[in-house]
Amino acid sequence: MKLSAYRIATNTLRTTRILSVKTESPTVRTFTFKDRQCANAKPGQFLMLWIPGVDEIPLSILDAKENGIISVAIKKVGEATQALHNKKVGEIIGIRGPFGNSFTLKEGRILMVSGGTGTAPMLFLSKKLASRVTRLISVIGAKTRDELLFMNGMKKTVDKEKTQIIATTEDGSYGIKGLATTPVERLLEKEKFDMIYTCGPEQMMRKVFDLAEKYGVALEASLERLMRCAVGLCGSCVIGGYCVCKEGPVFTAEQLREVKNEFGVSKRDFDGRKIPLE
Amino acid sequence: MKLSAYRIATNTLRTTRILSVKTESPTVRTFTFKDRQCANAKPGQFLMLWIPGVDEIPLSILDAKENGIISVAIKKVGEATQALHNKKVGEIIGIRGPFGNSFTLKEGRILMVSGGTGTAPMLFLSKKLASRVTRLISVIGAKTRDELLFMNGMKKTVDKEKTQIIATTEDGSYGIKGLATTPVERLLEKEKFDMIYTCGPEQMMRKVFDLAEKYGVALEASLERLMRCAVGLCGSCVIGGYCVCKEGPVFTAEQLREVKNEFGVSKRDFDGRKIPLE
Amino acid sequence: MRLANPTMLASGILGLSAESLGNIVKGGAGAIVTKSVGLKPRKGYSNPTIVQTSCGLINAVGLPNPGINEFVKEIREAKNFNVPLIVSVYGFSAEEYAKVAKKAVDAGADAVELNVSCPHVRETGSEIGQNPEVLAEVVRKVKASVPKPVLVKLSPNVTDMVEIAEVATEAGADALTAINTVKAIAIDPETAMPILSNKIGGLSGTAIKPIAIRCVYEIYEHVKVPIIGCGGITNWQDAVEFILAGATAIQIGTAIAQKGPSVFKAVTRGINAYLKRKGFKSVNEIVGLSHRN
Amino acid sequence: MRLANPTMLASGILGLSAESLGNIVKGGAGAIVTKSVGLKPRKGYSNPTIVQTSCGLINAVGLPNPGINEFVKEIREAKNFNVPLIVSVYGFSAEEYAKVAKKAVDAGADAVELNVSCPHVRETGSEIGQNPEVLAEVVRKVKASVPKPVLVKLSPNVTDMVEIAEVATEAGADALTAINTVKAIAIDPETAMPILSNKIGGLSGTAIKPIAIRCVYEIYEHVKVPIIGCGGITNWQDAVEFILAGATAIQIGTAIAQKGPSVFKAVTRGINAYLKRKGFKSVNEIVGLSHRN
Ligand SMILES: Cc1cc2nc3c(=O)[nH]c(=O)nc-3n(C[C@H](O)[C@H](O)[C@H](O)COP(=O)(O)OP(=O)(O)OC[C@H]3O[C@@H](n4cnc5c(N)ncnc54)[C@H](O)[C@@H]3O)c2cc1C
Ligand SMILES: Cc1cc2nc3c(=O)[nH]c(=O)nc-3n(C[C@H](O)[C@H](O)[C@H](O)COP(=O)(O)OP(=O)(O)OC[C@H]3O[C@@H](n4cnc5c(N)ncnc54)[C@H](O)[C@@H]3O)c2cc1C
Ligand SMILES: Cc1cc2nc3c(=O)[nH]c(=O)nc-3n(C[C@H](O)[C@H](O)[C@H](O)COP(=O)(O)O)c2cc1C
Ligand SMILES: Cc1cc2nc3c(=O)[nH]c(=O)nc-3n(C[C@H](O)[C@H](O)[C@H](O)COP(=O)(O)O)c2cc1C
Ligand code: FES
Ligand code: FES
Repeated sequence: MKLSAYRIATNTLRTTRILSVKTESPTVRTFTFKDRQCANAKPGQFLMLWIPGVDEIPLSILDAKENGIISVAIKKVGEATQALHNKKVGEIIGIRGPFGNSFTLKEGRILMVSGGTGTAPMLFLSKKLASRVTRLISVIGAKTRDELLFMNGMKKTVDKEKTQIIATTEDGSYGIKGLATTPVERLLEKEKFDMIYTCGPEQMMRKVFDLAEKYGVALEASLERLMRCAVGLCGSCVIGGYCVCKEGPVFTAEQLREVKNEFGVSKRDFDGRKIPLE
Repeated sequence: MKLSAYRIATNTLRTTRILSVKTESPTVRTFTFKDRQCANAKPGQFLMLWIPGVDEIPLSILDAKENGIISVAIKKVGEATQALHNKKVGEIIGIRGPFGNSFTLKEGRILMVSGGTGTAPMLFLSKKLASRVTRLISVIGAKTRDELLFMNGMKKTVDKEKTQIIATTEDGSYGIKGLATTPVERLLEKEKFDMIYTCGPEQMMRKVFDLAEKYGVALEASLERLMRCAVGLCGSCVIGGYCVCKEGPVFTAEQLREVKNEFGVSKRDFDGRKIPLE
Repeated sequence: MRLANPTMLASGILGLSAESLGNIVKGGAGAIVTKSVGLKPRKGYSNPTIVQTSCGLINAVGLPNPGINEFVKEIREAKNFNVPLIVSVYGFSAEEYAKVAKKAVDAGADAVELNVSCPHVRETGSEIGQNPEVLAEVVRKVKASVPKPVLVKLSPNVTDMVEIAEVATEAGADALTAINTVKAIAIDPETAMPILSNKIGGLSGTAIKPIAIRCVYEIYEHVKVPIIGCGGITNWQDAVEFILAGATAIQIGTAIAQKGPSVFKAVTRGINAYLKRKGFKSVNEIVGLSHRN
Repeated sequence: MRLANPTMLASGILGLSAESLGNIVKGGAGAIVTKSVGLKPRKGYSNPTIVQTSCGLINAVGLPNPGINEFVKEIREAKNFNVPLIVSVYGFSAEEYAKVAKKAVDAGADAVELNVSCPHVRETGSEIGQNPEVLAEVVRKVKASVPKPVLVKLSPNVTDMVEIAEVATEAGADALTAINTVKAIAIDPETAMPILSNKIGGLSGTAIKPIAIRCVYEIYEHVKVPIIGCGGITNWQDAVEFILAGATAIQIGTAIAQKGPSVFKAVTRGINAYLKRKGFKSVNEIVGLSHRN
């Protein structure tokens, strides 16, 4: 256990202004802002974003440039995210982080499976992987065509020879009809992968995990749990014996095996009770 | 005003053990101990020495080696210094510091005038000056022969060609009979000096200062005042507008001119009242 | 109740799930204290619930917990670790404290710690611990309903620690924990807003250590029951300082964010090395030693 | 009493000599507060009187001062600096407070600040400020004997800040200073000894800032008189935080050890830049702004 893993210097709240807002889909917007402390954030890490007077919520880092320009993709699902969507360039938000571990950067043949805003860290990851991979297949799922996120970003990132992007929509309005998991088994049957990265709805990730286990492929999944402190104190984010904020949010297949009875099954509610994943 | 002047990192109290005790005279003993934070202390700087359960007192640093071996010379004058004299090798003391400014390191022709334990910083200073001076006269005063301090140390420090040590005793038992100031006017008449350094009883320093003014020689004197905080907060050590703990203990002739009506005349007592120097 | 070592987990830190408590035991804690549990489930406050200051944390989590009826599952699981399990209890009345304490003990708790010192939830916590009459009633009711040791966790936000400590012990407290967090606030200059959703919270961590040790020091001379020191402990020196002030054992909370659960092992090792170096055989020999003159 | 800027020297910092106070004025302070002065000379405690902690200082200097009869010399000299001069006053009875205050005002003090909050001297300081009846009597007696503003400096070592603040203002306080130091101790592990000769002292500096701001925040909604914020202020952000919590002016003490007297200029500049950037014309517009919702 390295001491550095427990540094909490980045836990100080600082305020910053929204530099740009971009509508990515009917429910998702990306926001950029400047924050030096996140400049070296890694794919998979998250930050706590304070919407003054409203809430503070965990968000995966979509991109972190060396000059400290940081972006996040936010899906409107409730009060906090709605309030954020209403924010304009120049308005003040607060930032803590970056928090948590990150995806390992594998070489070789890579499969990514993501759904919803789970594609955000995947895009970030694919940028860091670009030079190292020999093959990268990215399966991106959404309910409908206009909710498919970062297709263009992903295309631009890695060179066309090596990369293949597979879209799935539940209504079939684009790409393969079905869930993001639909093409995965076929891919695993056909090809050998060195690593599967996955981020998105937990039931989706659970399916991908089960398939990875079946086909014996290494996997890393980024989990979501209720976050309060984000520094491993309050215990709201636990899954099994792990704090998702600190020992996660990225978990390996080995770790997921340990928490099999919770992963994709249940989470802890605001009052700490275990409740089924909706 | 440089920020570094206001660093208080060395203000943390640490405890250490007495490594050696040496009797220098019937009333003075030198103590050594290890303290990393004082390793780079400069001549003129002082530390606060805690005698657990008794008191904490300011002491000039007599020597500071790079390996952190520090020494101080302590004259038995009251409860705290008596308690220290009773301490043996291995006993625990506390240290804060180093505090205050230091003597500037001049080149050329130097005159030192010291009395009592005021010779301690002079010895330390002469070590640092050794390689830079062309001439060094050190006048060391005491009541009697056996109270003359660091004569040998001083002799060893700078090479014989350049150095002259003049001892004075009030009873005439060694060297010149009289006060340390006795030979000073004669010296100033005869020779030109680039700097006078002085440390010792304040009335002595005041006389040296008056002579230096008369002969137009630069001077630095190390003052003593009641010390409590040693970091420029409590105000017990003030002379004029200066905190001796922070802007001193070493003062230049220019500064001493500003506080002429206090220097060698009065000090502040434990209750902050101005009282005449005894 | 015997501890393998004098370090304990502080309440509210990773204390809502048995598995997390298990990690703390693996980290070397001599005893574990759960998050404070009440009669009914509570969601706690909305975020921000925690904010860092220069040398501490302010939290106003708002006592989220699933309620004792749900929590007994975790108690049953956590009692299998081979260290004493202390369930922290709060209530909105003396009866509630007693009910929750009883259920906790029935489920296997080795002791209960009464949270009469949480500074950010109304009508419980420090509102009880600051009021001698109410405090005495709470302690008496709990004592009457559980056959296990009752620890009372004191608030530093009082005029007279000694008075409160005496009230608690006279009412039957078997031990005192000192201290809970110090009432504090943080305001963001850019938005001119208190940062915590509850505005006021409790300060923990290094900043409060000298205050916490003073509380232990003050009450040590006036009570006979063991005192458990808590507040800003990060290393063995801090722990020894508490013990010399009068603590028999110590609790660690905030430092876990920086040092992880192994902080308990590190602190225990440091205390043991200190005892050995100084020629003492056990922690008991140095409890309150700073009062010797 | 008008201040050139909202920064003031805190009592007890370099405040025993007019010349030192002059340096603080040169450093940019908008007002100066002297060391607390009593009726008779006091030598204070023997050393150690100060000890540094990780993020603050604990002091128990013991109110050394030459007594008001001697101190009037310094008052007469210090009143020549062109900023308000506030003399801090303590006493061992209401009569003493009143006598000292009168002599201070007669010598030229623009206001007095009643130290009813020093945590380390018996029968004065916080022993007065923690007791509503005694406090009210002290404030009333002083008010009756001086025609100048009377500030009351509050102790954080109380169960209910609001109660004490209300008692002080009802008794006639023209302004409240919050806060004095927080009762604390430091013990040295190697010698097992409390370090300060008085054992218990008062914690100041960064560590107490969130506590001090909370005190200001709590009392702001309950009193109409101006509040002067004090405790751990090092930079303009800290100062603004106090002002947003409800302070009309602020005092700086411990930070002078690191930053020197020019800390007052730096903080004032920072506050002004902040006001300008935010489109405010004066500090008054942002006093208590964090209470807006
Ligand atoms: C590590 C991590 C990374 C995330 N990354 C992203 C991202 O990149 N983009 C994105 O749009 N969303 C992301 N989320 C989810 C996002 O935090 C929630 O959508 C958001 O908190 C919802 O808040 P709300 O007030 O709008 O909705 P609410 O109506 O309050 O809540 C909707 C649901 O969001 C979840 N939620 C609410 N508050 C929190 C909280 N404090 N911590 C965790 N979950 C919470 C709960 O499951 C809740 O049921 C991430 C979550 C985690 C844990
Ligand atoms: C910068 C500085 C450097 C010094 N260097 C040396 C040194 O190298 N060797 C040495 O022997 N002495 C030195 N002294 C003097 C030494 O601090 C006193 O002799 C000592 O404090 C006396 O303490 P006591 O209890 O033995 O005597 P007491 O009987 O308590 O006091 C004797 C006199 O010592 C002075 N004194 C006492 N306490 C303090 C205090 N906290 N701060 C300042 N003065 C005090 C007072 O003038 C007092 O009247 C130095 C003093 C200062 C300010
Ligand atoms: C996030 C957090 C939650 C806490 N929850 C509780 C709680 O539920 N019950 C309780 O008695 N104390 C609670 N505390 C207080 C701690 O148990 C402890 O008394 C305090 O933090 C001081 O110790 P520390 O500085 O080691 O953290 C909590 C503290 C923190 C930081
Ligand atoms: C060395 C020292 C001496 C003090 N003396 C006094 C005093 O005489 N009267 C008083 O009211 N406050 C006194 N205080 C308290 C300060 O005025 C102030 O309230 C406290 O230190 C908090 O502010 P700070 O953190 O900016 O120092 C003293 C503080 C220190 C550090
Ligand atoms: S969010 Fe608090 S422990 Fe993870
Ligand atoms: S000793 Fe306190 S100001 Fe110098």
